[in-house]
Amino acid sequence: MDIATKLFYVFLGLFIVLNWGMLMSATMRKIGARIAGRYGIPFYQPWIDLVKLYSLRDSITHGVMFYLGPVFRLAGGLGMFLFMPMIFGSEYFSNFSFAGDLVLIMYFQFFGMLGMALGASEGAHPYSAIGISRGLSQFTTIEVPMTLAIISLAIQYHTLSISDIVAAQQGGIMNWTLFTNPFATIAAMLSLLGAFGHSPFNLVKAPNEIPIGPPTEYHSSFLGVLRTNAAILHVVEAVLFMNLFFGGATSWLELIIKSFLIYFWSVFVGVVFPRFRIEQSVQWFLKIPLLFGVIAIIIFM
Amino acid sequence: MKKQKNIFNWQADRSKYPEKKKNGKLDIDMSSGKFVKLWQGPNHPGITGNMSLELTISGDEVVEAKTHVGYLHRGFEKLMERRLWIQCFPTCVRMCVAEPDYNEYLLAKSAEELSGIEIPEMAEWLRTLVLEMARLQSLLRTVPGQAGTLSLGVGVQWGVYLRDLVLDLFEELTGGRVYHMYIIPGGVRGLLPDGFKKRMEEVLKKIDEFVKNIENLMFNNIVFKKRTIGVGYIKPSWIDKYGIVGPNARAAGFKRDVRKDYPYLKYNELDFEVTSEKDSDIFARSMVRKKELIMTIDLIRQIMAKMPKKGDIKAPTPNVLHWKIPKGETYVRSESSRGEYGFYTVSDGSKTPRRINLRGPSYTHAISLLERMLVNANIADVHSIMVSLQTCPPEIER
Amino acid sequence: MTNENKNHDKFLHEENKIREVEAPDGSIIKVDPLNDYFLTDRPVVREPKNKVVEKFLNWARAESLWVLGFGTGCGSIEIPPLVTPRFDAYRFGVQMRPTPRQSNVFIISGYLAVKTLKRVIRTYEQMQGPKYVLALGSCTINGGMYWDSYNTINRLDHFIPVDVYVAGCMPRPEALLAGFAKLKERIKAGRAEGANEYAEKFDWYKANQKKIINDWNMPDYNW
Amino acid sequence: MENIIKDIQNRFEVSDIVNQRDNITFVTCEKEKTIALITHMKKNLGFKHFVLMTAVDWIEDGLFQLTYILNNPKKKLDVAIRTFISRENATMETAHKLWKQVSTYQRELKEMFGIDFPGSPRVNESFILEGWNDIPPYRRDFQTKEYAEKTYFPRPGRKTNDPSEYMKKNMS
Amino acid sequence: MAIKDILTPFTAWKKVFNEPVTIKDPFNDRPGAERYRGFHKNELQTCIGCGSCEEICENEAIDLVAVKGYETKNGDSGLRPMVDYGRCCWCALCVDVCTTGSLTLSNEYTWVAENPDEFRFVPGAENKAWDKNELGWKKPVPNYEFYGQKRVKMEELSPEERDHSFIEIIKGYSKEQAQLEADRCVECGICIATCPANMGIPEYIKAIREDDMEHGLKILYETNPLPEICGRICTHKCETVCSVGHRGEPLSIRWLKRYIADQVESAEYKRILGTDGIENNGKTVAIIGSGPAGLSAAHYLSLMGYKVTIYEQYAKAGGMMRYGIPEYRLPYDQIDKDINYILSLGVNIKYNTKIGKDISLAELRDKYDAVFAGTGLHLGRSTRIPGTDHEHVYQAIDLLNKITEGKEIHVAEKIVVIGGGNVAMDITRSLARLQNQKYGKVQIIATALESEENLPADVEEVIEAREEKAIINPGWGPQYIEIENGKIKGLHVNKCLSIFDEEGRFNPKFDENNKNFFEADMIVESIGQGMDIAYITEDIKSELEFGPRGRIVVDENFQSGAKWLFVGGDIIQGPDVIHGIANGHKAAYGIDNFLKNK
Repeated sequence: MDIATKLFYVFLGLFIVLNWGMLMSATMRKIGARIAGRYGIPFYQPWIDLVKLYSLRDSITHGVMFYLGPVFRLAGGLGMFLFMPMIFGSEYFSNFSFAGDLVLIMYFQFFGMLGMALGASEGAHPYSAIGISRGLSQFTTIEVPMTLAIISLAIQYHTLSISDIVAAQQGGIMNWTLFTNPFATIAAMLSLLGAFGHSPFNLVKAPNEIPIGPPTEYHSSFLGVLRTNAAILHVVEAVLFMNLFFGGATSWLELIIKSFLIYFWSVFVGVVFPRFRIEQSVQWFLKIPLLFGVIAIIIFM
Repeated sequence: MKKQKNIFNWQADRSKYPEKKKNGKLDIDMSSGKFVKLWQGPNHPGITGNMSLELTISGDEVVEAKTHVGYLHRGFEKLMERRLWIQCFPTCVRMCVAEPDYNEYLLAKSAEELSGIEIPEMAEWLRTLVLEMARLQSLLRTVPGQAGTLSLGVGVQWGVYLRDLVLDLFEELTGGRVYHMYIIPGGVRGLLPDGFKKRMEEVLKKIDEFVKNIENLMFNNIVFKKRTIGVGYIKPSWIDKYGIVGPNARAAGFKRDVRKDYPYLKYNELDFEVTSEKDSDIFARSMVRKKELIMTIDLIRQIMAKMPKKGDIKAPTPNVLHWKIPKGETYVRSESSRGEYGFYTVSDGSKTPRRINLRGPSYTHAISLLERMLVNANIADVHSIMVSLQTCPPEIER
Repeated sequence: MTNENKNHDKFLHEENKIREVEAPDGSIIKVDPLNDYFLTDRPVVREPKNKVVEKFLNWARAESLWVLGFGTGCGSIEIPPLVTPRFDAYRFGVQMRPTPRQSNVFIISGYLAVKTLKRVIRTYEQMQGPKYVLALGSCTINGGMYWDSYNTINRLDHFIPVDVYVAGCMPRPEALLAGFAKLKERIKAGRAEGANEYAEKFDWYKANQKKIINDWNMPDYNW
Repeated sequence: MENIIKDIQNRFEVSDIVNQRDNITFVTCEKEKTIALITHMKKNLGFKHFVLMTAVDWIEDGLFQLTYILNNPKKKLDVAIRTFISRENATMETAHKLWKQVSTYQRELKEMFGIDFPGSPRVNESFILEGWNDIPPYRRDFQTKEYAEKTYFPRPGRKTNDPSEYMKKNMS
Repeated sequence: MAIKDILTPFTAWKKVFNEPVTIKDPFNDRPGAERYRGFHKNELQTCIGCGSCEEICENEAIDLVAVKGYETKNGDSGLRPMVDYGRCCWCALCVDVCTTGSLTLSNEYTWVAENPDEFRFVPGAENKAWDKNELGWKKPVPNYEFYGQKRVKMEELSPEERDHSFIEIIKGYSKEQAQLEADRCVECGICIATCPANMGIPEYIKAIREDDMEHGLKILYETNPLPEICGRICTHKCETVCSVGHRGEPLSIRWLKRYIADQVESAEYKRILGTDGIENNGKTVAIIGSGPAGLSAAHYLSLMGYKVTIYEQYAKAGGMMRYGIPEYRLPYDQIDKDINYILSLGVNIKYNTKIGKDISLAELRDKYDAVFAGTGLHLGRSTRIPGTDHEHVYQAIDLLNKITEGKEIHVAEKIVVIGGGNVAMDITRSLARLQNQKYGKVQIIATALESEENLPADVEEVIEAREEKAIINPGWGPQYIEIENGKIKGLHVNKCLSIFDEEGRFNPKFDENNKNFFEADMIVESIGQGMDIAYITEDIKSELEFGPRGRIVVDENFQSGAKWLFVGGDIIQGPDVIHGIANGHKAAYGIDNFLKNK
């Protein structure tokens, strides 16, 4: 396949992912609204919001890093997307996945947060600083159980290629990592709660405490970029977990259903729990998910 | 305070930070770089109303806190000095947005006491009902609101919905949704509409169910417990020292309730027990409020059962356009959902009050007490502490 | 003006020099942009460009109203019902945002004490245009209950441009929703140019603000 | 209640006793003895709860009345202590050492009435007002309506008619 | 850390399947409740523009403005409230205090506008969507009042106590009663313009509330130098327009006025009113007639420093007040109290001096700088039906005059009085008393053209007359007096259908089939009085202008065509005492102006 076709399909995939991401977040908000007993936003609200954000006339800036923050963040999301095989067995939608893509994706996951840190600090708002320091410390602790789970997977499947891991899970539901390596799955799924940033682990943004953390000073198109990224990131993150633990997807439909359910997991927990304080959440991640992660490794040692 | 002994819950002993100077004052040197000033409010979403906090933080910990108020100052006490007694009545209502009825009642009560007017029995019952409904609607917002500060928004949504239903009842009875302007010096402004009892019972049933749901969602919630138990502790010795009243005092084991201690209106004909808890932390205060919610529902049922069918709603008063109240002064109090709420009224015998001073519970809670409680608190806990005290800025600055 | 000031002035942009402006009551007020403004720069008028595109953008702006959660007065007690199940403003594209930078609708929910007015002005200036102001209740129109108070302003339109007024004391959530509907209509028609108006008549607004606010000191940020 | 009043009457020569209700009594005390009286009531008579403190401006007599309302939570009694101080250079001894919240009240009184309480913490900090440069607003000689009309641009175009004048004009 | 604490919160999820509780169409689904305090409505027809709403509004949100189509008239200022929704707080105090009950609030609550100036409107005058709304806040009923609706009852002698003597019936208010009654006043001022003398009614009522009689007296004397008299016999037009009367009973303004005057000793008057040592300006004015107009003019003129001389045809001053009104309504000592005070200001009075007989008008013209004529209506008018020339057909005015002078008059056993005005009532009740004294029973019938509802006499007069056992039988037109053997047998009457024709002229129509007959030995005519201006000689008459019904035309200062001659009182306006006072007052200023510019 020549590079042009490849790029075309990458962009097509990106387009689908972006739109699905926005639809998914709107749906989740509607589900949350239902529990409260209301209708919630219209399905198309995220798109309008995005257009609105890009079309604001004023946008003050605090310096170069302020510009680059959202760009880095977007780079993190796009990076994850670019190296993530979306549809198993599809030549067109496997993007630029390669043998060691899992490591690169783990890196990109963190990269966005670092970019945010740079941008937020340029914004010079103390809430941004508090938020980002919380974000970084929480993300660091999320990484630990998640990495343990992935190491366990690597040991289990003897590979660091996502495609290979997905391939290994084909042939029936009982082949999914969920059943073959439940402890790693649990460790990863618990740390996923932190990665998605719903309560009880949403103290990074904590809207009624440090409004709203890192993006406090971000607005107009900057915020538009951040929101675009969030839409992509949520899907890609869900796809990563789908690939690693839930047998990947062989079609877009399967991808949509699975990523929805994975994302829903965090909403499911998030709606009914308040948030932890930062040291509580750090302690929690270093306790339960870590324990499962260690067990997962020990089993496959 | 409960000690957490689990090794995973290890916490550094921060009590010696920041260092104190020899004279006992905190050694806060902003230029050292160890401290950051953090302003919260007035347009901060976590602040209860329009006020602001000036926090000096070191790490995640508050070392000094100052409350800034005055963003809502309208000079009520001054304005009422140039209004007729009857004109004070719509004015004073606005002193506390959350429960305006206590203002109406206290003004009416002061005026009646100073001029020696007895109000009809029916009006007394209706006043009691309205005050309890006011407490109900306020608690429906504040009980789940405690979890709301910790981003558990669902309970708030349910609560505010039910509060809306109570406001509908208010609208039927009084003609107003938020500012009811119902208790007028001399009586009240209307009888119960037809079928009111039935609709009230329907709403109360929904609230019963809500209490169960909120119990499951909030009070049996592990994260909520973790965030509130042992946090925001008020020493029992502070109660008198800081003038703490209402649920905040009751959560510390002090069974003080104006309704019981200084019965007014029809409260001595109603059957209720003063609620209390002993742990004196945020969780205990939440529990007290929840119990109070249950008690209020019960009280409203009792009132509805005992309410006479018919009766006068207003005692004859002098022509309100030139009502002169004899010289004198008095202090009347009532129990709002935040605690003792009182009016100190001075009349010089003219058509306008000489002075009306409001003693709001938030005045002490939100300033001296909050400033003390926030020291050594985590930034993340600042708002739950503030909300647990139920500070209401409009009544602080009036 | 002292010599020192004059020398100092030489290095300033025209719009940053100390100047005298006329207040609505005719009194002359000195404006020192470097000390009196919360903004780093004077706001500039940003004209809408392409008519067709602008129409589409205005539609998007109208359907996505992000409201700043700043309760300035009594009316703020009706904001929770507005965004909760009973009235659910979210379905009309009205959403709450916690920071002024991300909001474009400012609900002035009633009376403004002078101390709050200062914060309101600053918050308004922090918002990114196009921005809209929804004024609730009598207090913003002509002083309302507090017409004779020494600490509350009487009319809002002297201090920031207002798009839509909602009558009531306080307006019910339904009236507020009607206010939003009106605001949407106004935005779609391209009439909601408050930000540009503020930039155009900046000196006038500043003169009014300065007449009332005596103490312009503020911490670096305060919200 | 009677015993308490008798007790403080003997010790502090309070006058002007008004039993407003069964459980609340107003008494007047001399300025110099007030703090001692309050201290005595708190320490020895169980009046532990400080309800409020405020001032009333008797401009005709050139006096400020300071009212302290104390409450005995055990016996459920209130005693309000009035004390009169001169409006000129109004100063009063501070009571902030007895209760923590008193300093807040005193800050407000300083700002709103201009009554000074030397030694009270943060008493000179602005409390509610910001950038206020007129006389303290709660004083009776401060005219709020005139101030507001002068300062806050009331919306023009209002005018009203007095019915009797209007009728006289139209009917004669 | 119980596992329960982790799991129970998830029960919230069961709500996800519930139907949302949101109101689907928030703009239409929820009209305000029945009592909702929404936007203002006003029934402009009922509203009288009294301004109580403006008074009670703590936000000064209400202005009274002139509205097209509503003219100023008695009891209606022609103004209507305009509400400023930049001020209103929807407390509905304006509704609760509204004297007519015209102002209400609808249950509409949505009003959004881009232009803040729109929020000012006159409810009822501008078409608003909610004008038709039935629901909304109305004044709570019953027993919810902001001011007393019931009059404080005036204590009076019972019919048995009074019906045979001429002692005063009305006892007067005590202090408590007066203050209670005064408390009901809403100080709207609607009454002021209706009062011919434009008395400062709300202000003296306020003085009663504040128990400041001296201030009250000062107010009274500003416009009315005969408060004792007016406080008893004024026709109180003010009370008929009193705004409190729209939903309750009007204030008894007259009794309150009397209360003030009663409270002050006559010796105190000069001190209170500060009328000691008025400087004389050397000019002289003659006043003809010491009735209300003459006395009023004399009072104000002498305050201005004029030397005033009153010429009175009878032996005592007071004119109609003394000679026309029976003592039980207006005791002579009270007349004397007022008159003596006026005389004490230095007014000279010449009794028993009739102009045209004892001294001519031309003489006065030459002797004085100006002349004021307030000669009143002293000629009785006759119905001119057959039989009126009989000797036992009397004019009420003559009889009253004689009663006052203490002369013996003929009192028959059966009397018919023709007339329904106050004078008719006076003579009816006076004769009833005399019949009582003479025969121990009352047998007197008063009849009038006007029907019961339209009787010109005050309602309370009619009621009291009936209490005194006089029969009032209105609605009959007298046809002829049946005389048999030189003795009156009675009066034949026909039912009266209408009094005035389409053009408003006096042209009564009778029902020939509905006849009645009143037995009587004596008939008294009391259908009005005429003036006697014979003293105005032809040469002076030529200078004057005469209007319809022979009235002298005067300008607003009561100056007649002859510049030196001012005319006022019943011969110009009225007839009643308060017009006389007002005329005298205005004429005094007119004279002052005239003489200053001379």
